Amino acid sequence: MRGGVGTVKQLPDSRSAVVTRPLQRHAVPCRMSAALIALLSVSGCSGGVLDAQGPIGAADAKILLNAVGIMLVIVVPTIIAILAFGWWFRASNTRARYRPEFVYSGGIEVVVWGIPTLVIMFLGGVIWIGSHDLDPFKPISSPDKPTEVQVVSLDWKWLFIYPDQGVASVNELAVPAGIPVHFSLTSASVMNMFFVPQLGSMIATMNGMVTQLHLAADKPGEFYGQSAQFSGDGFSDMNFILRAVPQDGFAQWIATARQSGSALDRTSYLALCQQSSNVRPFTYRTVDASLFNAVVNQQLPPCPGPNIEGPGATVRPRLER
Amino acid sequence: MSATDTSFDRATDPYRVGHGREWLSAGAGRGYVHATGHGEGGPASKRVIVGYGFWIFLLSDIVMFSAFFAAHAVLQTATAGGPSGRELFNWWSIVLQTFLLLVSSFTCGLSAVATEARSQLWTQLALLVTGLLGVGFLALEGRDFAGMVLQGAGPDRSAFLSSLFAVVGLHGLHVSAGLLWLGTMMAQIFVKGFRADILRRMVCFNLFWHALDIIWVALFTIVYLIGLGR
Amino acid sequence: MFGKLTWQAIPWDQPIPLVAGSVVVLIVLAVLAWVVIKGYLPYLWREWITSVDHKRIGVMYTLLGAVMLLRGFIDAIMMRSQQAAAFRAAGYLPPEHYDQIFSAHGTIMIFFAAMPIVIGLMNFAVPLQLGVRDVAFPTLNSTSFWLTATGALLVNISLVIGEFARTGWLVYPPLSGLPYSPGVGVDYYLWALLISGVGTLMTGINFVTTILKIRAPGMSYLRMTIFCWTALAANLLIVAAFPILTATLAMLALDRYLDFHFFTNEAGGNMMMFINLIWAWGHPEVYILVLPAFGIFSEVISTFSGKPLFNYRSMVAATMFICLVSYMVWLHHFFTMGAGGNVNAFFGISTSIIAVGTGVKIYNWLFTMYGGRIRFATPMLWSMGFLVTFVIGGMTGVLLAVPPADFLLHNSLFLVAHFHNVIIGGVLFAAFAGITYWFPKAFGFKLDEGWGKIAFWLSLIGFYVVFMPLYVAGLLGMTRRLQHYDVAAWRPWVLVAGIGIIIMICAAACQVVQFVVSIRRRDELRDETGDPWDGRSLEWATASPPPPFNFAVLPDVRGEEPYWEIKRRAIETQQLSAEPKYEPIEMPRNSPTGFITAFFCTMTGFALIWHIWWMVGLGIVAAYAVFVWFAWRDVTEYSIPAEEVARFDRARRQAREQWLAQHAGQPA
Amino acid sequence: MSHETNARDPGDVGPGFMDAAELTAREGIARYVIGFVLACALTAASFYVLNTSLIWGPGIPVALVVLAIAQMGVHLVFFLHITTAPDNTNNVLALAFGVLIVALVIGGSLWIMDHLNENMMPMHQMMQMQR
Ligand code: HEA
Ligand code: HEA
Ligand code: CUA
Ligand SMILES: [Cu+2]
Repeated sequence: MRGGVGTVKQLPDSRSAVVTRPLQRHAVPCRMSAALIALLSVSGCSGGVLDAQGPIGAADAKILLNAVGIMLVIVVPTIIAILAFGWWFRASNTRARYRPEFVYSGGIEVVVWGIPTLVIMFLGGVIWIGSHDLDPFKPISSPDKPTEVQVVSLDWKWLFIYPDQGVASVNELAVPAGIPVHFSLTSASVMNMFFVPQLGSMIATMNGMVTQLHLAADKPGEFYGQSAQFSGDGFSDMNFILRAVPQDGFAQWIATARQSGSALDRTSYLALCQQSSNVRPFTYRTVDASLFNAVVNQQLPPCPGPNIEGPGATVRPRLER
Repeated sequence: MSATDTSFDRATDPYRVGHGREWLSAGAGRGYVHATGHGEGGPASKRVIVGYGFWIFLLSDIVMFSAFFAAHAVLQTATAGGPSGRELFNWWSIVLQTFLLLVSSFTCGLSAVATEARSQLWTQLALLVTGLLGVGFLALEGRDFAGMVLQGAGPDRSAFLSSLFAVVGLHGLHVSAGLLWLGTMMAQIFVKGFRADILRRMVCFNLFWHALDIIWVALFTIVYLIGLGR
Repeated sequence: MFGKLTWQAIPWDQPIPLVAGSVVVLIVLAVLAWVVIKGYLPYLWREWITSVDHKRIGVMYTLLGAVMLLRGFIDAIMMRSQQAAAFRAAGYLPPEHYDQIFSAHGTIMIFFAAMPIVIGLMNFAVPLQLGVRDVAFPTLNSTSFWLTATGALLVNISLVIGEFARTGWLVYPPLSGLPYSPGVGVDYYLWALLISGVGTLMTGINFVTTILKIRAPGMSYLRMTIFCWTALAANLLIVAAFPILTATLAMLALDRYLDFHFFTNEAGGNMMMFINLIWAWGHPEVYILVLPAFGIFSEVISTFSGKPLFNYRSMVAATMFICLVSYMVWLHHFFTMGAGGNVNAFFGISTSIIAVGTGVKIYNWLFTMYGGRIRFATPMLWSMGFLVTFVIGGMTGVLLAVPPADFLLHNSLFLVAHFHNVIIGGVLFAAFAGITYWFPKAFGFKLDEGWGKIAFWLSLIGFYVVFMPLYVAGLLGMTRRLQHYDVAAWRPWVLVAGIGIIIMICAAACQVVQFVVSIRRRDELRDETGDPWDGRSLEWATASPPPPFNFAVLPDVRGEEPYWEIKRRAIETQQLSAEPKYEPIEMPRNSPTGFITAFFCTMTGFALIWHIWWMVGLGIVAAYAVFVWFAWRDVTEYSIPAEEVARFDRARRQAREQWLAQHAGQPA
Repeated sequence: MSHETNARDPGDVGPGFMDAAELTAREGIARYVIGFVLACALTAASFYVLNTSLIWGPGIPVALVVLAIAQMGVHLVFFLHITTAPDNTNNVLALAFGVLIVALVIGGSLWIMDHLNENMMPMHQMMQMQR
């Protein structure tokens, strides 16, 4: 499966191979599914989940496209048949034979139970293998030692801690390209979902618990990341930039971070904890090594909610960036 | 639509299914001669309808309990540093509560026998005993709860205790509702006698009370006994 | 005295809800005043509010659903226009308001629009199709309705007094817990759903009992219409699922009110348990909605194709198959929470298996049309639109059931597009099909076909224009519930969806016009025969609108399509069956129990939301008093004399004689 | 439609109808007594099992669950008059449906929550990270 790394480049081709073939075979106009396919291809190259930039995302996307492909093989003819039967057997068509006694056919019964079953058997296999192979908790096998990142979702911003480097950042995440990243994730308040669409699989963050996620970026680039689980009024601004940088660039980024910003200890964490949105990215020079575990084990209490009773806890959105 | 041409259905029935019952000649709604309890013989009698409807209600109630049981099972170990079941449960109190409820289920059954025999005196007596046993049960349960809260082991102490108070409390709430109902039934039997609609309600009440005991069996096993063993 | 309720609770500073709310309040007051002035109040009270007639209750349910549909639609318009405006901008709805809108939209649409319409249609049609006089528990039925109305009322009160939940339609903790949602919004949600949930549960019990125990003589299981089968399946699901909803919400309420710790961050609470339980209800819920929809389409497609339903037995099997399997798939809503390979795989596979049962249904409808003589009346158009649309939505559903794909698409607009695809294409289209199909039965005149067809085409096109772009936006990574965004790639798609909503507004307007026009032209559209569509099942065997007792004599069922056979035989023999011997009929009396119970429940619910404890106590005591008072009644039924029955039935038979004369010598 | 009668329908009984078996009062009482005795015995057994050392420790909860199921069965048969007779099919089917749902909800939830909790255990995680 991890051979997925190598196949990233071919993705656009393999997609069209899978998806467009049924379309060509049935040149009959079929508005809806043609539209769907067109939409699929448009989104392949513009920063979405089909424009995968890492092995996990590529494998996810490939499974997605395979599944759509196999289903279209049976769904497109079905749609065509619906429209065709409806048209041909309209009451005004005198050439159509009226067969009110045609109400049972064992053969058709077998076929209509059988074909969907076969499709689902194939899909079921893919689901079984895919769920295990692409389980977010499963490490990416790679000769390189993965970069460790601890993620804390706060109201409403992301805190990223680099335990091995001893720095931290908010709403900005730099990782070396080509090397797997191991995320350990938790939440300081409500549930969130860590998601970088172009790198693949998302995973929940929850207070008092640790989830894990393994991702990698194939090559340098900037990727949009966000929370995919609604978390309150400031949710819309709970996004960040994931910067995949060359290895030396990463070292440099760390070095810069070490020189600027303040220190992240328990006091400054409690300040960060307060609800705020529209937080511009910044870094912390040093970080309390036990901070993440303290959050997870709830030695640091969950971050507070709004302090005003009743309606009116207002959050102003970020307007421009 | 004469009843004699039974060959008719086979000829007109395009699917050739749903046959094989010869009660067809039954008349409009009342002729369940060979009805099988599935209702094909026309509408069932009101008695059956009411009993069955209440049965479905009880099943839904049990499903509701199952959600609380599931929550309790998941949160059983989430004591958050607070006391666990072993430290809190009073073995004798549970034995006594179980016994009270079981006897009340029995006397409730006796009331059904008495009702069947149309004996006002014995019915009322059996119901009264049932009610008193129920009150005793609630009193014991209330005492246990109060004791725990005073010890600082109330439902706000830990998730485990929340789930404990919730399941047990929910059962207690059911018993309380049952007692209100029981009182109402006693009054109704007294005033109105063994009328058909009152009898139907008695069947439902019996079902309810026995179901409470069934739930209690699950409760003392899962919550108390297994909790004590933990 | 009034708990947390103060003048501040009314959002004086937020013009939009205030104005919208005031307009609604004014409209309601105006309607009330009109009713009172015209002297309709006693009529309404006697004939509708206290009615225990399943047909009346069905109509009231549907009406409630339609009104709430309009409310939900307005929310939808606001959301789509906000998103169209809010690219690198604030839009016109601040987050704290926008968040209430989507939460209210989801809640209202599912609980107070779709459910009431579906239940309303079941109420109206099931007893008629079973060939009986009423449901098992008529007074309970009325209570169910009024409790549902209570829930709807509470949600709508939140518009002007206080606020609604800002958490999404399934109030996930800890966000919905007291620390993060200190306002009354979540409390409105909780009590509205707890109260209406009890009503729905009672409906479920009522209908399971009705379908299993009260059927016309000879109506064996395998002779019931598919609509009755799907109603049975849906109500079994209600009985099995709604208690879980009640339990889960009760736990959350305990957390919020009594400092319990089921789902809190502190003291060992486990919020994952909420998500688990709520979906154990939530997934069956979507099939509760869609199964009766399937039933409606089965009736419509068979009627308008002029054929019995193809592979009826297979259809029954598929229905029960979906009913069972839908209880084993709920984890697919939280694949991304991290349960691991085995669990995800199991639930992924069990989910996709549902596609088999659904596929069978699709093909059976397809082959019902095959060899048919299809009349494209409005209900049939909705059904065709459904077939095409639902297949696409189902496919994207199966896609989401593949965990690795869901890891990319969960909570994206792709998901939003999926479920609107199946809900609008499935449930909403069914609602419109069912309403147009049974309207003449309920009111004695058809709906205007012209406006109906325009409404259909606009809805269909509008749907595709709104939601196909959202699929793309989802694939581009756009997540749901965004009040504003700043990713340029999403923008064109959001704008197209914004255009689509304009088409939908036109569609909705046409729906309304359809009703107005039809009511004004009702004399032209009148149907005397009781069988305007050349129907096949028993509801068409009685007059339109049916008398309170539905059938003068319970029909004697001899096959799967009882009415079709009666008709055929009548045409063959050129005469109606012999006049039966009429007997007096006992019917349940009307009762205000439901309305009064609901009144006190509204009071209690409102008091609980605002912590007005004395009112809570008062409400509960009063409710108990009503209960005892109801139990004490001695006379619960009234008798309709045989002459009355005969008079009615002879009139109907006369209309049928005329019809027969027109069809003289014509093959069936 | 069906009158306020107390007549028996041949072939159809609701749950809890004790007249279905056509018992005399004496037989009826006997039946409740048998049920009561059985239930008492099973309850006693449960409480005994909890404190006995005869049974292998981890097996005790299993024994308790089995005893509870047995006792519920006793209640159903002797107190609720549920039988397998054909006239009872609908009642039993409904019961079976309910039991299935309860099993799915409790079993499913436990299975899911177990895996989730296992995957997210902080301690486990900490140990991994200290390596
Ligand atoms: C039954 C369910 C249902 C229905 C019918 C709809 C219908 C619609 N929904 Fe909704 N929707 C939900 C259930 C539903 N929705 C849910 C559960 C959510 C999630 C909420 C959350 O995030 O928590 C959601 C969320 C949701 C979002 C938020 C997406 C996001 O998170 O970013 C949006 C945004 O546009 C949206 C749009 C629409 C639109 C445009 C329609 C339109 O199609 C509406 C069309 C309706 C009509 C055209 C009816 C008009 C006709 C009449 C009123 C006539 C009256 C009728 C008679 C007289 C008979 N929906
Ligand atoms: C009426 C409502 C309805 C219906 C019928 C469905 C039907 C289906 N749904 Fe949907 N679903 C919702 C309402 C509905 N859903 C809602 C409201 C949500 C989101 C709630 C929220 O988060 O707010 C949701 C979310 C949802 C998710 C969660 C996604 C996520 O949160 O990440 C999933 C995942 O598996 C899913 C799957 C399915 C499947 C497999 C079906 C299947 O039943 C579809 C079966 C139909 C077909 C497949 C088409 C016809 C079949 C054929 C033509 C045969 C051949 C086809 C094949 C062999 C593929 N749905
Ligand atoms: Cu939610 Cu771990
Ligand atoms: Cu689902």
